[in-house]
Amino acid sequence: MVLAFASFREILGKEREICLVEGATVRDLLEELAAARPAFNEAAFDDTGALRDYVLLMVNRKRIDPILDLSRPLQDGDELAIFPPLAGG
Amino acid sequence: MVLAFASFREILGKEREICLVEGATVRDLLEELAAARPAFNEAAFDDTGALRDYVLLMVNRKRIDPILDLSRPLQDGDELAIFPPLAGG
Amino acid sequence: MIEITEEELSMEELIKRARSKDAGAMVTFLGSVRDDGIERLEVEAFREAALAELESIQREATSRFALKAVEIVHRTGTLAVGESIVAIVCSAGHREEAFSGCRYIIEELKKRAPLWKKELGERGEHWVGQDEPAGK
Amino acid sequence: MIEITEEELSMEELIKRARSKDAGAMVTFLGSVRDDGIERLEVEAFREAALAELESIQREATSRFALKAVEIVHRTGTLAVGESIVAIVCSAGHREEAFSGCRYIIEELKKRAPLWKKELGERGEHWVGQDEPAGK
Repeated sequence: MVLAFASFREILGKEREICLVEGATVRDLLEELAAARPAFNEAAFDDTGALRDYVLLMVNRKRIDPILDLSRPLQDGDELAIFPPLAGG
Repeated sequence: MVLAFASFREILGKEREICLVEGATVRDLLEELAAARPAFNEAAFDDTGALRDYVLLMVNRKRIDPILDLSRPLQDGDELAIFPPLAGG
Repeated sequence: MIEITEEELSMEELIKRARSKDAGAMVTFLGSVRDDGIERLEVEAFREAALAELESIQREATSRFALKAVEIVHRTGTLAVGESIVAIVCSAGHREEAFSGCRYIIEELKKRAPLWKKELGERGEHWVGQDEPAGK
Repeated sequence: MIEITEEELSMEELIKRARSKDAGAMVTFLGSVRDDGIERLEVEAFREAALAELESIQREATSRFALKAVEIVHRTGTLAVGESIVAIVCSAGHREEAFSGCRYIIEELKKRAPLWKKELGERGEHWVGQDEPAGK
């Protein structure tokens, strides 16, 4: 299950189920979304294919590191949340 | 006019008019009150005749220094307020 | 608005008065009689001098922290445990100023406003802040 | 109590809930939509994650500042200028803890709670805190 919030909800919709091959990682899922939605590709990745700074991620409601944890494999039933920085000040 | 608050009100009453000779100072007025009311004498002055630390004074609603300003002469119509430390913490 | 009153105070009313469209943040302080083994509190004010001092404090806080509105109410008279003693409401553009303004006002009020509290309970009577009993 | 709600919030109600006889001090924070050339604000929450984060923040503040009670309400949905967005009420034995606890909660909420705000007005739309428009 992918949940998207704020500007990413506007691109991806609030939630969607995605079927992945076994062993697929967070990065695989993000690239699948980018392939399906050019607007998400542009919003989430820079020209070199690196994830932009303002893409924040949670797996099962725990923040993950958008650099170190991209290679984390996803399990059946995992919930990935994609969102921009919090409202802040 | 003498106004007294809190513990000093309990001894002196809330307000009273006092007639003083011309040129009388704040100290003269306090001593007059002490002479009339032994409880005030005990509350306001220590054994050496010095004003106790917790006697605070205002003349015409302005704080005066209980050491330096005791020699200040009072004018007709002046209002002296006598009170203990403020409620604080 | 600044008030010294025997009446109960309404936070809702104070908050309503302090609201404005340019105030993004409002901080309030409410002090109440704490159950410290006392039965009630008597609050006494040198009313005219206290109002003047609270007005000075309000002016200082307003200019120092760019406050949009300040409300201060202090009660006098006999108050039971749990009853409100003092309420302060500060509104400002942002939360930093609203917090600092509200804190400044309560600290200065405690230091400077001619107000006294007598605690009454099983252990007897006691004027708060006065260590040596005056003439007792 | 912690709430994320589309409904209007009542400070009076929150203050009533946070009152207790051992709480001598209560500090509240109320954040509202500021008239910054915007017409309205849309607030979106990742509701379950935000509730869990607010509960963590509440627990941290309660133990760090010995708070007696904490109330947090955050609104979501479309809010007009002047409407309340978030209310926090902290009670404690003394004012130092009540101020520090309330300040801690609003700062951590802003940093950590998954909540987003979109400003809408004459100048268009803008997600607060996001400098680069995502895909626009």
